Amino acid sequence: GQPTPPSNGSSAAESSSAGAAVRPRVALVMKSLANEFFVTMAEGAKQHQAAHQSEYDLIVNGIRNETDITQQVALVEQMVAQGVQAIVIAPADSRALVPALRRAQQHGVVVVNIDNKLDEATLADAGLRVPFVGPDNRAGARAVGEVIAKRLGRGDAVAILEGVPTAFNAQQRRLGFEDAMRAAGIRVAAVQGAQWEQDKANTVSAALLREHPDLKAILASNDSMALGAAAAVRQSARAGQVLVVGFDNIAAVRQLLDEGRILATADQHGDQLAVYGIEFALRLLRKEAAPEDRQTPVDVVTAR
Amino acid sequence: MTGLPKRWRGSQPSTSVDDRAQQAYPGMRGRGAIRESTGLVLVLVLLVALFSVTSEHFLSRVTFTTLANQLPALAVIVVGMTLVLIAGGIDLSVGSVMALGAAVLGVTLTRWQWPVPLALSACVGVGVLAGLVNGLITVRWSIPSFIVTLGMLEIARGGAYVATDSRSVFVGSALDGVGAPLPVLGVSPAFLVAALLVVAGEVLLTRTVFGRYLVAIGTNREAVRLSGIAPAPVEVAVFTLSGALAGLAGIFHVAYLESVDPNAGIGLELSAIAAVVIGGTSLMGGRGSVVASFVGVLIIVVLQAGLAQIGATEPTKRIVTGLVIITAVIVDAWRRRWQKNR
Amino acid sequence: MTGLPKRWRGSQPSTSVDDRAQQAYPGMRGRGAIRESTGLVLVLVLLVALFSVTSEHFLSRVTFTTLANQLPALAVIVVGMTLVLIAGGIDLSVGSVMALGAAVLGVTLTRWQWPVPLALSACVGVGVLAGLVNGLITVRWSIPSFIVTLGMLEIARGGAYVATDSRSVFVGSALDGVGAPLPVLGVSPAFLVAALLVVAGEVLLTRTVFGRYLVAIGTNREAVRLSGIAPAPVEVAVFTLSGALAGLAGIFHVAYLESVDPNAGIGLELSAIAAVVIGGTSLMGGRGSVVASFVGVLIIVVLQAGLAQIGATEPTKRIVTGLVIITAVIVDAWRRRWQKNR
Amino acid sequence: MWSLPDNVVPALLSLRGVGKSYAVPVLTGVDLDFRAGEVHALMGANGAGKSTLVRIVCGLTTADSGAMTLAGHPHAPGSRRAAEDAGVQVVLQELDLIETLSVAENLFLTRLPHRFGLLDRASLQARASRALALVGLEALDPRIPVAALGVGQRQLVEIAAALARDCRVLVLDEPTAALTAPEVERLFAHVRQLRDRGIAVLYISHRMEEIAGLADRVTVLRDGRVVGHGAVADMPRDAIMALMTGIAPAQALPVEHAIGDTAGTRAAATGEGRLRPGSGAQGRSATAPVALRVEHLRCGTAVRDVTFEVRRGEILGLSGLVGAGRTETLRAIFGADRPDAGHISVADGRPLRLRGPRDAVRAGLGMVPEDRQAHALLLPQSIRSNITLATLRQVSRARTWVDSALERRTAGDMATRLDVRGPGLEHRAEVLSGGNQQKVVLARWLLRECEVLLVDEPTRGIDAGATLAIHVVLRALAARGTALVIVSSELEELMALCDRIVVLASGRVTGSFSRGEWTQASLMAAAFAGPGVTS
Ligand SMILES: Nc1ncnc2c1ncn2[C@@H]1O[C@H](COP(=O)(O)OP(=O)(O)OP(=O)(O)O)[C@@H](O)[C@H]1O
Ligand SMILES: Nc1ncnc2c1ncn2[C@@H]1O[C@H](COP(=O)(O)OP(=O)(O)OP(=O)(O)O)[C@@H](O)[C@H]1O
Ligand SMILES: O[C@@H]1[C@H](O)[C@H](O)CO[C@H]1O
Ligand SMILES: [Mg+2]
Ligand SMILES: [Mg+2]
Repeated sequence: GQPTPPSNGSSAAESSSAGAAVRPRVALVMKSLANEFFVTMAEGAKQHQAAHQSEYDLIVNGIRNETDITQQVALVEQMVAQGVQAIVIAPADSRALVPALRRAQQHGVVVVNIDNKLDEATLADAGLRVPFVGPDNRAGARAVGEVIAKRLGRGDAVAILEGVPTAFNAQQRRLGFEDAMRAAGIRVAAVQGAQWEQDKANTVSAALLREHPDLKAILASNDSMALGAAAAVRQSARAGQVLVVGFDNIAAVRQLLDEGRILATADQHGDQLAVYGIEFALRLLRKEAAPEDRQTPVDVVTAR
Repeated sequence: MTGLPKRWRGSQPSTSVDDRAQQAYPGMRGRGAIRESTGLVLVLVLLVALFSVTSEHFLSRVTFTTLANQLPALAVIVVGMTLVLIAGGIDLSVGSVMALGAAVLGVTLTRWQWPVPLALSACVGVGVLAGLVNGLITVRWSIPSFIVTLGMLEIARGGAYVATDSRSVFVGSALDGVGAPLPVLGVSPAFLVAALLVVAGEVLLTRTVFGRYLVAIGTNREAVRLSGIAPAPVEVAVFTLSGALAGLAGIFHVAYLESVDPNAGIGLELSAIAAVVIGGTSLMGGRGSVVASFVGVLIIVVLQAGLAQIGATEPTKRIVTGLVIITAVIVDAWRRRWQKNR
Repeated sequence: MTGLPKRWRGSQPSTSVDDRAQQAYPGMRGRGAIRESTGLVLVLVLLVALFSVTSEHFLSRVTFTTLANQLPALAVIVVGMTLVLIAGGIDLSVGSVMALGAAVLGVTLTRWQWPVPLALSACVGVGVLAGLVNGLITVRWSIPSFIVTLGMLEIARGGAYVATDSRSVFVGSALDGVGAPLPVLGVSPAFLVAALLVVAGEVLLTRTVFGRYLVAIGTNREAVRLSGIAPAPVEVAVFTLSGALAGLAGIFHVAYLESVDPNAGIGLELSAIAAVVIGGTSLMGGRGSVVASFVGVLIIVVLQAGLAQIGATEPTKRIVTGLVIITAVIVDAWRRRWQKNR
Repeated sequence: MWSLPDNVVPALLSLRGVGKSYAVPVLTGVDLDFRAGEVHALMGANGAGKSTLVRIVCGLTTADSGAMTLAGHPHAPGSRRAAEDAGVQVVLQELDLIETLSVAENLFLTRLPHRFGLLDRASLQARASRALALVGLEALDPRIPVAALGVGQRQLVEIAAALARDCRVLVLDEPTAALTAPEVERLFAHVRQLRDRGIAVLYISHRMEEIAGLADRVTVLRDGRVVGHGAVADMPRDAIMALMTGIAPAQALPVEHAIGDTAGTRAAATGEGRLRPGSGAQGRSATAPVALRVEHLRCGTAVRDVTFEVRRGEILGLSGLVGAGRTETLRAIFGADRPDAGHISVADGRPLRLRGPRDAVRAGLGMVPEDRQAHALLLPQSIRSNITLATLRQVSRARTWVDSALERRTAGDMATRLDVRGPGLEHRAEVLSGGNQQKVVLARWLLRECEVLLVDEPTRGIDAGATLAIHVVLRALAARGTALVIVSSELEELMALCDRIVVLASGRVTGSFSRGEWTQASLMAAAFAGPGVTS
């Protein structure tokens, strides 16, 4: 339908009877809804919609696990079949989602990319432009890494736990950590993947601790993995001697931060991330904005 | 008759077997298999009805063509899985083999610039190879196919990572001839091929010597062996077939995604086995139907799509999916009993 | 179990009468089961040797105590899985039920501030309940336990998400009495309990009436029924036991990680079944050993730890894991044959 | 009414108007009385309903109509357990032991001795040894799994299980089908003891001579109805035969009437066919070319040194005691087990290299195994597909596409020729009575037209009429030039059927006799001979 003219919520609420027909429907497509980060994101979006009921309808969906790209593509297609006006997506893979999103654009659906940036080259190949609304993961990770660097000396050894390697933000965080370490002259003794998951991170961290008795810190690319690493540190009987950092600032790490078992994490304001994306999509629908990338804030969080 | 002393009077002259040859035997003749799965079809219809009520946009041509274009990969894998299970085996490697096939397809197409037909053959070829290895090891050392194919699950996944360097590969429109919807029909050639293969699978199972051997082996392998039929080649063949179909699924998958995802098909084996078992095929072998498995696929796919369309939360999705899977099988069991008692 | 009609009697790959006489008979005589698994122990020793060579830090007390403290959850789940498989069933829900138990534990401990013993009972209680439902549905409608427990896999996972609001819950040191390593030994009480349960499971299987009924039902359910023993209560009991052990695994998991992860145990059912099958338990029921399954667990855990320790890349990990799983079973098959031909 | 005079002694177990139907009526208005201290034989052709009656009595199925009383109280057991508690013990026709459990555990499955839930192994073993001694298996280690036992030993274990328990009524459904003479004699001695202790024994067998030797009273069933009843002395063999088949002796046809048209059944009515000399091809077979030659065959521990040859058109019997290695010899020849040493050659003298039964079948061999349910039948599949299993390619177009019309016709013809009785070609093989299942397996191999057919216990559990029918079939096969090797635990059967009998003991040949040379005594002597003795 025709996008409604710009309004600041109150006026649209009055024309709700007619509004039902013209109220745009926005689909939020995320990664694993089993990950706290996205649960927070979904809640932020739902609250926003509740406060702006007259402006848009919201359908929230996620996939079963971080790597089920097929299901995410299927979700995009179903949302197009549904006839939504906009899709706000946190892609599970930076390349594989591009064709489905192109098809969506071809159907006139407005697409906004949040959280994990789509691959520039692939977008160019497919000949489409998708605005990215999200943080600079590399900078965020570098900032977290710098907290660690201050506590360590030159030549100390650290290990990095990587997320799903096909995700752009996973790659960026790894690079950010490496930047910080290089700058401080700290040695990265090992980089291993743990798929963003707590269990895997635990097994891998336990092994790293055994293999590298000189390890001074573990830099986890998200907090789920940081939790797994912290447990491994405790079990290794080197508690207090090995520092851990994470990324996301989920509720579960707060106490660990206070106890000093996790030194720092990055808050990328997950609850607002989708909201930024949705607001941007609505503005695009109303033709108020041009499809450009928008950077959102990341803040380092340490013990209170 | 009445003149005879009582003790001489038999009941009905007992009939010899062939007099009653007309009685139906499930799954062997005609559309038996399809008639058998009416309970499942009922569940499917109920699901569609339910989602049509809860979401105003569900009951539309677009929804169904979208679904049709999503399911070919799962559908062909399920054809192979049905046959393997009927023969008393199991193939856990299908998801990984699909990913490996897809990876090979992606690499040969984009990096090595092979012509499309050659790349497609390589993809299926990899599936054939994986299936052959599954079959040969299973048969040669008579170890459970569960273990062999679990090993292959890991190995093929590793292979897919190696081939793609653990990165997704963008393929573009090279395979649009397979995956893009056809103008008037709205469904893709992949769907048509998958539908054809479901029918072919059912024909293979019920009308060919090979299919009958599969059923026989799954029922009593030793009896088959002692009848002078070597079960091993049949078993190797069915694993190879399953591998080939997983490779084909790789093509469909790439055509659909326009890119290669080395993580594709994780956990697909469970969905496939679930579809087959919902369709009434026995995990112990000896009994089953390809068409009924396909109905199982439809139930799973419609359920997923419907839940996404109404925007159900993740916990709701999980719980509803669980309940529907169990209910479908209970309804089917009821229907069979009801039909038997008529 | 029910509804997984036991393959007809001929199904056991029947060798000559003579071969059959030679087959060692696990579980009737002495430490038969343990002697049976020497092939596997060999594989385990080889693995340890290999990793000791490739990594200078592998062969150390620390490695073994950390491994010992990682495995209790998997080990107790495997005890239940072994018994269920021997009885001819399967339990796919263990991973999710573990997560659900953990979720309940986390919520009752942190949000509702229940005393620890009560929270622990709630965790196991949830497992018992899930297992009971699995058993009752399987038996009541005689539908395959594969389907019922697959449904439960989804439902319990959904439940875990609901209970935790899909968030990890940090529990802290409340369960250190379970999970923290003991001063001198270096291993946690959880490990000791798990080890005890493995032994208890083997005793249950080989020395109790219940265990013998499990074997009998898994071998020939119909014959058991004909002999006047009702299989249903035994089956319900074994599923309930498996659920209870999954609940217990939830405790171990939380105690070890000090936090509740609603995603815990995804795919755990496959690892558990793999360990059991590596240990030589038949997926068709009727044959198996809890101790051998535990050796299977050790193989899997050592392999994972060793690969991580040498810093293997993900593809390498996958491929090596696959090869080791297959090789372990082949070696075991060889050993049996070799022993037989002596 | 025939049943009235029996009321002198009150019945322990009575059936009144018992009826049962599956697809068709299987039992109709059966009235029967079993008295304490009597062995009551139940006779009837395959499929007459004997086992169904047994299942009703022991609580495995319920009758559709009628009632039973046990010692004056209503007897309506809801399960086998209930029947056992009421004092009814039964040995079922089909072997139903749990292969993975030990002999001891099988013997006492429903009452395993335990203390606080833990098995009392010592007491279990002691009791098991005592039970096994009852059937002459005192040498058997009760701790070995049943999977290690042969059919004969399994049968004995099942009998031991029933004998070891106290009961008022003992039901034996074809307990001797897999046993040889010495075991049968031991069993009978025990049954007589039980009878003298006042137990009512219901005994089912197709072996006429056993009935005469053991039973006090005979009831004949035909098509689910009681058609005759009386003291065994008043029921001569001919009369029983006539009752079973429903054909008066005068109507009988000559025995040798080709394979088809239920000749055997009719021949049975004459009661004579059984004792007629063997194949008409006797003269020919002595000079006919050798069809199968076995030299110094060794396989496992059961077959140590076996040498013999069979000519085209010859019927060779393999005799011996349970465990002598007859079954294993057949399996080794057929490639079912891999022989350790020895030579096997067929018609043209070429040595056979068998990698498995498929090679054997390609070389013109066929084998009807001893345990039909475990090793031959696809129980849940149709009778039709069971019959055509070995010849599926021959009823297919281009050896690939099964021609279902042709398949049905082929299977139907063969079923008619062998007079397979049951609900219909498309029904599951498992609903057939034991004898008819055996015919289905034979039908499979008849279709295959082998040059050498190995038959293990061809008539185990088959009624007298069908036995004759099968004998006629086997003779006709021989007459057409097929070489037959037959293993049977019934000497009488071998003596009636064979041109030559080779006796095995402990896996070695201990005697070889041509027709006319043998006597029952000489065959038994060879069977008991120690290894190495040859005649
Ligand atoms: N579950 C069943 N369903 C259908 N028909 C059955 C079933 N059980 C038995 N029958 C039929 O009932 C008839 C009687 O079978 P039963 O086993 O009682 O015969 P029997 O007298 O014991 O024969 P045999 O001497 O061969 O053992 C047979 O025709 C058989 O096919
Ligand atoms: N004590 C024992 N322990 C293990 N196996 C035994 C034992 N006694 C006998 N057997 C096996 O069981 C077989 C006996 O089989 P079964 O009872 O079927 O005899 P059968 O088949 O009638 O005789 P045959 O072997 O002559 O055909 C023996 O050949 C042997 O292989
Ligand atoms: O940014 C998010 C979070 O860090 C999450 O933990 C994993 O997926 C990423 O995309
Ligand atoms: Mg019978
Ligand atoms: Mg024998």
